[in-house]
Amino acid sequence: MTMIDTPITGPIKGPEGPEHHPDHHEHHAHHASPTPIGFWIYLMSDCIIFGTLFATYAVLGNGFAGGPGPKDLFEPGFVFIETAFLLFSSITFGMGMLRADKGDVSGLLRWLGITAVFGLLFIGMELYEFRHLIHIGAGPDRSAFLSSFFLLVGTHGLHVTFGLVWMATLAAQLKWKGGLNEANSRRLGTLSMFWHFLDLIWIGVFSFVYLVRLI
Amino acid sequence: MSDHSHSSGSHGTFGSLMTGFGLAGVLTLIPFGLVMFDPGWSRNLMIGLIMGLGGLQVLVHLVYFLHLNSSSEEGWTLSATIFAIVILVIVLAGSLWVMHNMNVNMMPMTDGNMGGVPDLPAAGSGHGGHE
Amino acid sequence: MKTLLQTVLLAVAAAALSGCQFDVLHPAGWVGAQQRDLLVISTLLMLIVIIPVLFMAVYFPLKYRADREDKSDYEPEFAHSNKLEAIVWGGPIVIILVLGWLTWVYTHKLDPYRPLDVAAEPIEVEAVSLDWKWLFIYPQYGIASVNELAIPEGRPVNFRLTSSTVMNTFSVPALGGMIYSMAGMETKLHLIADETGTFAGRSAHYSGPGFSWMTFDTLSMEEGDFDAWVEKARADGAELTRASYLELEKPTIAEPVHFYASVTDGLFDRIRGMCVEEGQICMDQMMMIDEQGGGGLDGIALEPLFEYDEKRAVDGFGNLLPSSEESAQNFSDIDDAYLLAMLKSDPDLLCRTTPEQTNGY
Amino acid sequence: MATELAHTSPPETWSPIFGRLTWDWIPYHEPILVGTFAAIALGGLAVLILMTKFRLWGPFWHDWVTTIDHKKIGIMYMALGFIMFVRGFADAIMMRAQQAMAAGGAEGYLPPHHFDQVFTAHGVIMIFFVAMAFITGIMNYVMPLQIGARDVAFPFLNNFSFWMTVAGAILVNLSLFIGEFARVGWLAFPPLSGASFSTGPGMDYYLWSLQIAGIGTTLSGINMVATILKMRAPGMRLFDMPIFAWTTLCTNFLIVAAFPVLTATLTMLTLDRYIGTHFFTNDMGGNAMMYVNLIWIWGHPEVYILILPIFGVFSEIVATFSGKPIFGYKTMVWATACIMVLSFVVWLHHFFTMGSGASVNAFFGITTMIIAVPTGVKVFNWIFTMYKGSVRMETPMLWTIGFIVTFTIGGMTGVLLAVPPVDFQLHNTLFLIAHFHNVIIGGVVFGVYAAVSYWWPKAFGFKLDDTWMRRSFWLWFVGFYFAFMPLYALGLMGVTRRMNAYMDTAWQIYFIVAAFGAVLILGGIACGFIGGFVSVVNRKKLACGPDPWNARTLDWATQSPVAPYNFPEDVQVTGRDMFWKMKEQGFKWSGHFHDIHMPKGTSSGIVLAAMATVFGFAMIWYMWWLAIISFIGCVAYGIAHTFNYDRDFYIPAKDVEANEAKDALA
Repeated sequence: MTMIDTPITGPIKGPEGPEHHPDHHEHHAHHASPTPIGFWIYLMSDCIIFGTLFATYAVLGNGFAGGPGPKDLFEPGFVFIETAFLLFSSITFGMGMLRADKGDVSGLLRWLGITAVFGLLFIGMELYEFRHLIHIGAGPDRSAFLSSFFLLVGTHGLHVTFGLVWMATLAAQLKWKGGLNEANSRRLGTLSMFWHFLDLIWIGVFSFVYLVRLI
Repeated sequence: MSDHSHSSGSHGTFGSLMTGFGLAGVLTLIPFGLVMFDPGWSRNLMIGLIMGLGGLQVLVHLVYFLHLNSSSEEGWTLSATIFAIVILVIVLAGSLWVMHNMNVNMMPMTDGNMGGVPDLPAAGSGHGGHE
Repeated sequence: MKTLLQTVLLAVAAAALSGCQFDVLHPAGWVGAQQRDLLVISTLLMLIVIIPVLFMAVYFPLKYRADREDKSDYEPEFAHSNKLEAIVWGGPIVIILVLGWLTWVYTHKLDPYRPLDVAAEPIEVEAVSLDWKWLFIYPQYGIASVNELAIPEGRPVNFRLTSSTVMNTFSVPALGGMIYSMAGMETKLHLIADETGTFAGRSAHYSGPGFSWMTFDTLSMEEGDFDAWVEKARADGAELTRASYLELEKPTIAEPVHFYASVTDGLFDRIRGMCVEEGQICMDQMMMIDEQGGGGLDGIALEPLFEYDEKRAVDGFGNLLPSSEESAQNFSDIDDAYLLAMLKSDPDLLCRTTPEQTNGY
Repeated sequence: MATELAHTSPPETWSPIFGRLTWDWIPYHEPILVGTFAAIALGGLAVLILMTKFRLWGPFWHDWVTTIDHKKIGIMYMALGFIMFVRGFADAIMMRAQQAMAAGGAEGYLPPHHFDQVFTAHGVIMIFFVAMAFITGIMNYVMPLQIGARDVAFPFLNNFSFWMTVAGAILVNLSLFIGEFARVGWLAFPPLSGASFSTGPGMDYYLWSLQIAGIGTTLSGINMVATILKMRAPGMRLFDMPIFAWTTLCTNFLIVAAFPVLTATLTMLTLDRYIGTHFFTNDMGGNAMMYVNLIWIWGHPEVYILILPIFGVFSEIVATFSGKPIFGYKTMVWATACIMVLSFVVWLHHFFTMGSGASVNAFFGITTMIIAVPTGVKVFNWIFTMYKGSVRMETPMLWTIGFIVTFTIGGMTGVLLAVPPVDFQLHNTLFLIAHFHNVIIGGVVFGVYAAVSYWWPKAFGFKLDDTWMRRSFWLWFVGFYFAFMPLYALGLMGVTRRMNAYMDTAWQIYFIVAAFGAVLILGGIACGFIGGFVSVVNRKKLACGPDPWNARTLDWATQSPVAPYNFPEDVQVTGRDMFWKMKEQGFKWSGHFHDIHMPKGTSSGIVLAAMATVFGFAMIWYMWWLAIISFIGCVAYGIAHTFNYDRDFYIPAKDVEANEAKDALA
């Protein structure tokens, strides 16, 4: 063990001075906010949920039980438009973040609105596809392939829906609860991560669930 | 380990956003184009291309949209991501390997074809577990 | 307290000495003996580390206790030693290397799927775990028995196993090894009895309310006795047809031993394929269709041909529940669609699955 | 011909309001359950009366239920763990009694329908609501103190995680008196756990309680990882952290990586049961082996999630009571990290006998053995920490020696089971049961007792009664060997687990000895509780200062019991075993205290968890209207919660000063 040659108590870094206002500081003034890394770790664990569903789709994806397979059910053009909507929504969210960096709340809200529209279009298309499949009898109870398809794509859709609810909530908070204050900025940052993450998962979905099975 | 102060530029710039958009767009168009306008290449090549381009696009998203780099949060985001990828690979590859092996051993058809798309009709390729 | 402890200890010692019931340690077959040897070798290998560890774990706290008289050997800063750490990592690594090598060799040698290298002619047994009993079919003799397994001593036994509903594990510890039996799937096991005797067999995987009684006696016999046992089955037994199998399949607990004098050809394959019932498509056929890319949109209506579990639902006490759907009636409705789907597949498949073949083997 | 099936389950009916819940599902004809219910109801009533009489409801609500203080949440986790431990142990005693009786045609006193629920509940409760609650509690209490933090990274989330765990525990216990629990074994393999072969609500209780508790566990994992990464005291590098903080970090990485797999897997099983999907059915392309594969991908890391923090506990204890730093600190850290990663590549060893090929089996067998190396290194390091030390045999140390001996034996039988051909003989036998109790009791349970007796003075300011705690140890230790050595023997006879009755009367004596061991353990548990009670009564006499064990890490630099703000000022960390250095330097707080910024308590956690409980109950009983309302309620309340921006307050510097002065006087 080394000898101790540095003082043990460092400079006191607790909250101090009149300029310190509770609303603008984290619980622990000397630490950077743990939220970004915490949320990132949440995203990683969510990623593993999706990984499990992908693995299930990979293993059970050929269990058609004499029913229809991907080529009978999937339409690449349709998936392409869905993909485009989601990618656009990622870009528009990015535009909103650039506005936020400039402190422009109304610009941010405008871009969030456009993002939400793309998100809703995506969800609408997905619901349409599900309704159609169930209508022709190719619902999740028809075969293991369809079970794993519905679960994987549906879980992604649920995440997007949740993201939309979050976006609406945050928009309300930005408008009426202090604009881009510390808490709202932090939430905007995490929502941005969440939204881009969903686009990232969708890359796996359109490649692995749809395209590869259509060759 | 050094302390990094985060500039407000952690959300990227317009330029980086558009670069990401352009790359992501191209990497989306190619696989869809491959499937919709079949160039008649071999199946394995097509699968490899689609998955490879998908992987590439994941990287594009991580870098340009999620701003993943080795310095954010003292490198912990990157470490956490690598850990998650390792676990994902284990779960995916491990499950496929284990399940393939068990299906080969146990399913009535001896050449179970897990994880991919059915091959061309495997005429008489062993049905039933009789030996 | 002390006398009570002594009594118990004596009882344990007495029980342990009556060694013959330790089936795993005194197996009656080659496979079990090999597994026992491996168990003993591994234990001894590990004891090389374990014994010093146990000794040090008790000796050090006594030797270095705080109230010892001579504390000159107390080194409050001693927390690192390259030499010790090399031993600490090296010792276990060497042992695990040896053990890993043994594992690799023995796992391949004792793979349950691997037929035994014995000159004698093997006896084939098709074992089915039912709710909650075992059915053993002897294809070479055309007989079957329930909850009793007879095998001739010294001849390898090749098991093919499947299950009618839930997972079970076939286990005869005196012979060695166990393996799961699962519906719609087939596992294999190769055992041999080197001694005559009666050995306990059972399901080793919990499978529902009748699980505890899912036992059977394994009778290892001289060749002549075995022939007599076969004759007895032929004389006492009923016929095992698809219809009587479906009767037998219904859940019962503690089913007594009984025999079947004849067995419909290919019954085991149908059990494994979950298609004993009329109008069901077998698993192998289904997998064929799926390998061609499925049955297409027309195949959607074929659903009842593949349904199995719902008709076998049981309640918490093991009673069969009335099934909600009548599949046979649906079957006639979709007969044409079925044929259509089959026609889309290749001719090889078609000739295997004409309606006659689906309805009668 | 065969035995008549005497009983039937209540008929499946459904009404719009009560779903499938009918009077038939209330087990008023089962004397054991009625008796239990009466005892719990009377006990509960007594508690209610006493709390009202002493006006404890207010403090209970403000100081405990709504608290976001990691220390109080940690203590509540421990309380939950001990309550559920009593329940789980009652199940264990029932099983031991049944198996000691039901030999040679005797039926015992538990019919299969009941017995099968008992062993399932025992496993589920002991793993998810006892062991998990204990380790989460210890990590919650100790880790932030060890890294010199004021609280965890997300204090509200911590409160929410706890109450979600409680929600799961409540659902499991409700199944005792309303309906039934699952009869499938603790991992619920389909097809047995599927819609056709597990009808009734038992399996649904299993699924919803684990899902709801699982949310809590995952969030708590994220929380603690973020805490360690971001909240360390100034100057503390990762390699300055105590070993326990390291094991906490690795454990929570494992939680974050493994629990999502459980969530996804149970979701699939839920869908199979509720909407007729075909993930794990026999028919329609489903594959039950996939469930077994996935559940063990979670299940094996889970074992290490339980044991790693306990390794940390023993590392702290052995260093403190040997008067030396832990031997081979870096080796210890790397061994932990190795175990963390390796635990993800061994899962197949739980189903060698399912029929994988020889190469797959051998691969997973060998990876399993490789884990024994870092684990063995840890054992050596503990031993060498005592070597040339000054070992004080206080109770925590007693548990530690008991642990090293017991765990080593359990580790050895574990490696045996990792050899596939040996496992072919011993899989699912009582040998396996003996093995994992050998590591879980010898490891986790001994570790929890050690941790409680070690950190109790920190939490409450007085030591535990030495005599009773020593009694508890010896009864546990001896009881363990009596209870589980016979099971090893039975396993070598090929006796299978989960048997309600058996014909071979030669086995009975072993089961009787095992039951006797269980009674000794019961004595150990009783002594522990008596010890706790006696200590509380004699707390004045047992009172101790902030550092009763002459410990080495920062958690002991605080007051005992720890003030809400943990440390009156930031500690500048300069190396390992920081508190030891501080003592060597004659450290004193500066005395110039400042206002301390703290998060406020909130009732949101318990409200959300209460609604989640209602949602789970409604789903179990198919009360769709209630499920919809409670789900919408959860979402709406969650959103409303985010509109509350008033979440913090300051502890004035003069309060801190007064508090610290009081400590100096005492």
